[in-house]
Amino acid sequence: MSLEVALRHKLGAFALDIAFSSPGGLTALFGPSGSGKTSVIDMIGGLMRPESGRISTDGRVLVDTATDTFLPAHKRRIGYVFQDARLFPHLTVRQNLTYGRRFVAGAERYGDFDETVALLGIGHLLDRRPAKLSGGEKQRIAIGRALIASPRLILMDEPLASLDDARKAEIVPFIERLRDEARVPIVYVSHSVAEVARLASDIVVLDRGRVSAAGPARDILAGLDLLPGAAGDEGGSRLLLNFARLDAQSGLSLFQSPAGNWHLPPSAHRPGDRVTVFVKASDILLATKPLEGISALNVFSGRVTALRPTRAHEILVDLDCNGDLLTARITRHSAERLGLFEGMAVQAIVKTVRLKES
Amino acid sequence: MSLEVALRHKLGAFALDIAFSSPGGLTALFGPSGSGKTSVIDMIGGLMRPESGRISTDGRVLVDTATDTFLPAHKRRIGYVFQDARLFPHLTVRQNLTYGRRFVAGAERYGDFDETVALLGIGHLLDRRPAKLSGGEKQRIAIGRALIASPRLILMDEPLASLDDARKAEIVPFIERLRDEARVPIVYVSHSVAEVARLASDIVVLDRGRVSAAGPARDILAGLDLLPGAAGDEGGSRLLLNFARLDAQSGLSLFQSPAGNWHLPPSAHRPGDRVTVFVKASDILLATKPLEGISALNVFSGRVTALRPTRAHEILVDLDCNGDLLTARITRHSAERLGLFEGMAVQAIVKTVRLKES
Amino acid sequence: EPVTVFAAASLKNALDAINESWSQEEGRTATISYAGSSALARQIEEGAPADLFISADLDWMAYLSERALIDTQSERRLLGNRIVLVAPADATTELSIAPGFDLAGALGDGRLAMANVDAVPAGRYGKAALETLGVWDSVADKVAQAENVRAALQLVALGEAPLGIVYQTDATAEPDVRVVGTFPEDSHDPIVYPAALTTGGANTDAAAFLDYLQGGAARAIFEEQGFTVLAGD
Amino acid sequence: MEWLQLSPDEWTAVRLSIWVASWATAASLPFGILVAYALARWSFPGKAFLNGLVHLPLILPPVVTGYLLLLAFGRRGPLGQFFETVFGLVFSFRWTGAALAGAVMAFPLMVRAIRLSIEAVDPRLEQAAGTLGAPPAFIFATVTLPLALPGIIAGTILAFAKAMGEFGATITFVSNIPGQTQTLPSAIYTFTQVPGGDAGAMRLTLIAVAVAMAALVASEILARRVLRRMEGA
Amino acid sequence: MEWLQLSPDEWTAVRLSIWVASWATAASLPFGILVAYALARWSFPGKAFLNGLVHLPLILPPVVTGYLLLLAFGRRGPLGQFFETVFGLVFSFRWTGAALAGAVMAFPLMVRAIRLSIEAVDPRLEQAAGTLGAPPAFIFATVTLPLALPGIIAGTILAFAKAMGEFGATITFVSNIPGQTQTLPSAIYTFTQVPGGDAGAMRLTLIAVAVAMAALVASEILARRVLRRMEGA
Ligand SMILES: Nc1ncnc2c1ncn2[C@@H]1O[C@H](COP(=O)(O)OP(=O)(O)OP(=O)(O)O)[C@@H](O)[C@H]1O
Ligand SMILES: Nc1ncnc2c1ncn2[C@@H]1O[C@H](COP(=O)(O)OP(=O)(O)OP(=O)(O)O)[C@@H](O)[C@H]1O
Ligand SMILES: [Mg+2]
Ligand SMILES: [Mg+2]
Repeated sequence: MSLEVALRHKLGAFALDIAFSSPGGLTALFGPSGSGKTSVIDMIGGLMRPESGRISTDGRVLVDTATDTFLPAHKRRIGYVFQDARLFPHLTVRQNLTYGRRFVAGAERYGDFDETVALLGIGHLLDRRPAKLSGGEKQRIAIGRALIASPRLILMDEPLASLDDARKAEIVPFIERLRDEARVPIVYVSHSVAEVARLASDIVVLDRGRVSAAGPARDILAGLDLLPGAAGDEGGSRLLLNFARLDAQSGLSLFQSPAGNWHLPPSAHRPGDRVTVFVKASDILLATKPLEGISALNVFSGRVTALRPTRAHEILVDLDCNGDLLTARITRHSAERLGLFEGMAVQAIVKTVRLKES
Repeated sequence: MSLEVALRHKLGAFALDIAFSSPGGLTALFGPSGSGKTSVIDMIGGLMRPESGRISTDGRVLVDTATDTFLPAHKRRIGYVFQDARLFPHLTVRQNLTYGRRFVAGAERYGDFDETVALLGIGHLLDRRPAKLSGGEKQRIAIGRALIASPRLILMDEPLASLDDARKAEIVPFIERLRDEARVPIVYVSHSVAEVARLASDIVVLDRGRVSAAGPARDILAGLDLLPGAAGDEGGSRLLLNFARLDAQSGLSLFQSPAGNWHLPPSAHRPGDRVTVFVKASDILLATKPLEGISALNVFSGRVTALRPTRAHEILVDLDCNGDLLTARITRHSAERLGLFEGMAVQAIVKTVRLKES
Repeated sequence: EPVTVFAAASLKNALDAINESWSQEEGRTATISYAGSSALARQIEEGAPADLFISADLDWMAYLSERALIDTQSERRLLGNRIVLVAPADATTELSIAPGFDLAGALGDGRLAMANVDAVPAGRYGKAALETLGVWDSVADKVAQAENVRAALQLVALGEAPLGIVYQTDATAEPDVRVVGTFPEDSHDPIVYPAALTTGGANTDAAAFLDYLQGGAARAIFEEQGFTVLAGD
Repeated sequence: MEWLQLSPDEWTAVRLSIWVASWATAASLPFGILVAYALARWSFPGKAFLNGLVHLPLILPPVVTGYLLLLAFGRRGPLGQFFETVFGLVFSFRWTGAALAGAVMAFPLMVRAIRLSIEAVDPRLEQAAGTLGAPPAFIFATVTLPLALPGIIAGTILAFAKAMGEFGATITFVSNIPGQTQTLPSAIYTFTQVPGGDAGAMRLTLIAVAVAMAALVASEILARRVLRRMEGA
Repeated sequence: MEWLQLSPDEWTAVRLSIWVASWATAASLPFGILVAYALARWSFPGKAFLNGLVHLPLILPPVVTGYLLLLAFGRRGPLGQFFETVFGLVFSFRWTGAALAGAVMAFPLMVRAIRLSIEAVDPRLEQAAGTLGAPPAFIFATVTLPLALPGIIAGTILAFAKAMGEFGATITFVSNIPGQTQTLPSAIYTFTQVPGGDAGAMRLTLIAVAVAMAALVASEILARRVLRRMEGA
């Protein structure tokens, strides 16, 4: 389930020179507008031919300019969700959705029609044609069309950009399931760090046609400064939690990790289930002594392992809470006021309502 | 600078029945995918003719089906940023940008070409044609094209959806300036509560073709439950602050409001400047007694004015901090643990890094 | 001012040569517009700037004379022609044209190429001759009617049709066909090319050209092309 | 309205014309689509030549086209012999030949219209179909073709109308045999060549116009329906 | 190559043909665009009728079209008199008439091609131009027209090629007067009507083909350049 990409290509004045490999899971391509994200997945998808380079999945070579290999798009079994939906205007929504299905042997099908339709909330549109659908409706159908074709590699180009938060919140878990259960590698282009943080197992950061950072999501998200511009605001840490129980009294889900006990919004799990949470660095409040009478339910004792200055007025504080590694972002002013130093014992405090499972 | 809209229209099985008025400024149309947002601004822009209804700005009637009035699009002086960019493929970027300029008398021009181009970061694209631009590049040009035409009413349909956070952060202040300085009313469609919260002076919430809530942004954002679905996560309060000084030592901007002193990321202001900040309900931590040794710099004393249960496990806590009204969202469990009641004195705590001017 | 002549297209070779010698001898020229007689007649009717009309048959001349568009004084029967039965040059068909001759048998399942038998003069003459000889009914179903007599000739020359009826003038000039026989002159109306000045024509040289056409130089050229010269001094 | 009544021969010509034009259109449509697609989407050596060849019948005088057809597809022509021995298909003096002539003459119009509408199909939709696993032929049949349908309909009907009106090449190639190759235009032509034939020509012209108009209107309605379907609901 | 040498008259015919076809195309282009736009984007009573009228020359035998033109635009025809008195424009038996005939015959081809490409222009781009303040005529000139340019080029060249090749209507309407109305196809026709004219016909045909092909190739290159410009850089 791996993907290896190495590409060089010139597009007018724009030069693309990219190499990364992904061990499977969901690889996010992240970078500012015009950095080459769409071009890269066009080449993975077989819509563009790189001037030189090689792309392979699980040893299957899709392109290799050295041996003049070029597998045409329709033999790649990719599901491509385009930045513009590109629905077939002459077909009904239903026909659009099932278009790719016939090319997949029954045994290899995994994108169930009814389930996908229900999830995307497009059941009432099945007999319409795309022209007069709203922007978000089109995009949902484009997602469905790619998934129902049960591809072996999924390419998604900002699939959620035109969806409202509620709809996003419904679809994101679906993409997670796809990543985890169907074991289909996904290459996911997004501007949204929140999405990337939640979904990505690996992140490739592009900048003006080059890879400026690449690696497991955990590392990239923690190395916040690597993310360009305002995206840094969204960085944080990802932790693995064990489900303990649904607390009858508070109505909250209780989890455990080396750091201690976690309170999260309610969710259906069985004891022992493991989930990940993403804790935004800017959501962590630090305190130098135990606090009382505060509304926040998640308080962990830890030790400062590093102080990393970031923008002019801010600083990143790496914490080790009994083995769980967290990063907090606070003002330098606060850090000075609190007299933080490496090795100092502190409390990390997070509000329950700011936490979400992923 | 007002806009009055009252419309009824049927689109297949979808029925639109909308009425709202806006006193000018930026009116956000907010609602889930397929709720009719694009249809409404199409009618304001003159691209669709409502079956019945009336639209007027400042008393100038754009449509009135009762008197069979219909001002064609090109006489409305609107700037429409479409959900799909709709650039002219045969014209260069420069020609696209200046297309509407010739129809505006010199005296009425306000959208400066060079400034707009610089702001949108599209200077290097001016001589290219749209076909091979990236998605975000196209959208930036579409924004520029509408603004350079110096319209008297701006319609924007998810203008920032395909832009990365860094670019968004650059463009948002520009839209704010437009709203505040050029005094051009803007109707702004967006899914993003963060954007709406920052930009909107008024909000109209649409749901399945009807207005489910409408009014000044302050009221709508505070009445979080009115916002559909997950959008509620993004609700909060807006406050007016007076700039005091840039603190040399901490590097932070200091502001004042009735509630007390605020620390915000550094910014260029003159003493006495007034800015608004949007404080997300989920960013406020409550404490029943004064705290010490915490990293958060903004701590305000206030009184609970109302406790409003929202989703199963959460509660909204309205606070009056010496006249400033804030709303916090915490778990019910915390509220019970802290024994909150109406009239109780509490501390509201917000991290500086979670605050942004708007 | 050159004289404008409207002439049947089949006269092109002869008239071009005569025009050249006329201009060499007299220093005057004619501009000649060649087309089908029907088109030319209709154009004269609609006010075409023709000074002289030379038709391939009498009917279209009569059509104009009824409408007083030609100077009947000047009308004369200029040329005559014969119709012949032709076969491809490499064919061995032997047939003598006589009343009741076995044309149908000679055709076998082939076609008899003729110009349009209702509309085109060569076709009409051919049909009349076959009727006179009493064989029309037996071959009527086997006739392939071409747009004009040249096209009929072409069908025979290419071997598409084993036999065809065309003008002698065409047949003698075409190496790919062989004349099988000539139709008796009394088996059809006389084949006549009439000429006349138009009433609308103002060019005084037109009469001179008409005269020249009947002169010795013209006669030699016409006869070289296979025409019978009917009018002359 | 009595003068509108048709003789049996004329009825035959009307029926034959429709038959011939229908075959000409139907049989050339697949080739038309293929050639249009090749011209629109491929680049290959000789493309300019192919394009020129397709347009040739438009440029050449129809009589020349007919003559070339005669040379190639006649009884002794190389292609004519090929089709006769291989497929048992004879063109000369048959309605099949008339259909061939109509098809050749109409081909440039058909190809142009189809090519324009194939060029207007967004290639990114074809790409999208490719990523869904569809092989090129399937993409062509399910994406390109349906999206080009309005142009294909336009091209087909244009070709039909042209084939209905075709005359010069047809009569040169297969002559004018009532009941077999005498199409409506040939019959009209015959009338125009004789004095007094105007009424007959007018009558048949009206019929030709009526038939072609009916086809045109039908195509408009069809194309609009196709378009409306694509625009949504 | 000696047989390829042209006589002065033939040179005149070549020049005249190009001149006439250029005028026919240029003068009908604005009307072609207007009619195509009306058919593509408006709905009005009589639209089907207009559409039929435009296609009429395609359906009618050219001889009939030519005859109708003669009746309407001849010296005595109502339209002919109108144009003469109002604009001082005379068609009958002038090159202007040949241009008119060519334009009429080529009009359906021109309109079809332009219409198809106007229909392919995304109306949402026109809407976008409207929101920027552009009045309809400006939108048409700056958005619709440039986007339809490939089709307009195709239609124009198609019309030019057709006008170059037009013969039946031209010779019927304005006759075949050397130096005035004798176009290349008329000259070719004349050659086919006399024995021994084949070489001459062939020679002129090659020239006609060469000119039209040059135009076609030029249009292809032009259209491709326009398309490439739109695709980007
Ligand atoms: N011509 C039509 N016929 C039938 N239904 C239509 C038509 N036009 C629009 N609709 C429907 O009307 C609804 C509103 O569409 P609209 O584009 O206004 O939504 P929107 O709020 O802009 O959505 P999005 O956020 O996804 O862009 C959609 O459900 C759409 O499918
Ligand atoms: N054919 C071309 N000629 C010249 N430049 C090109 C061409 N195609 C793409 N580009 C440029 O290459 C760059 C990368 O484009 P790409 O679409 O891959 O960006 P992206 O990262 O997907 O951006 P976005 O987030 O805005 O969609 C852009 O600056 C674009 O303008
Ligand atoms: Mg992109
Ligand atoms: Mg919309």
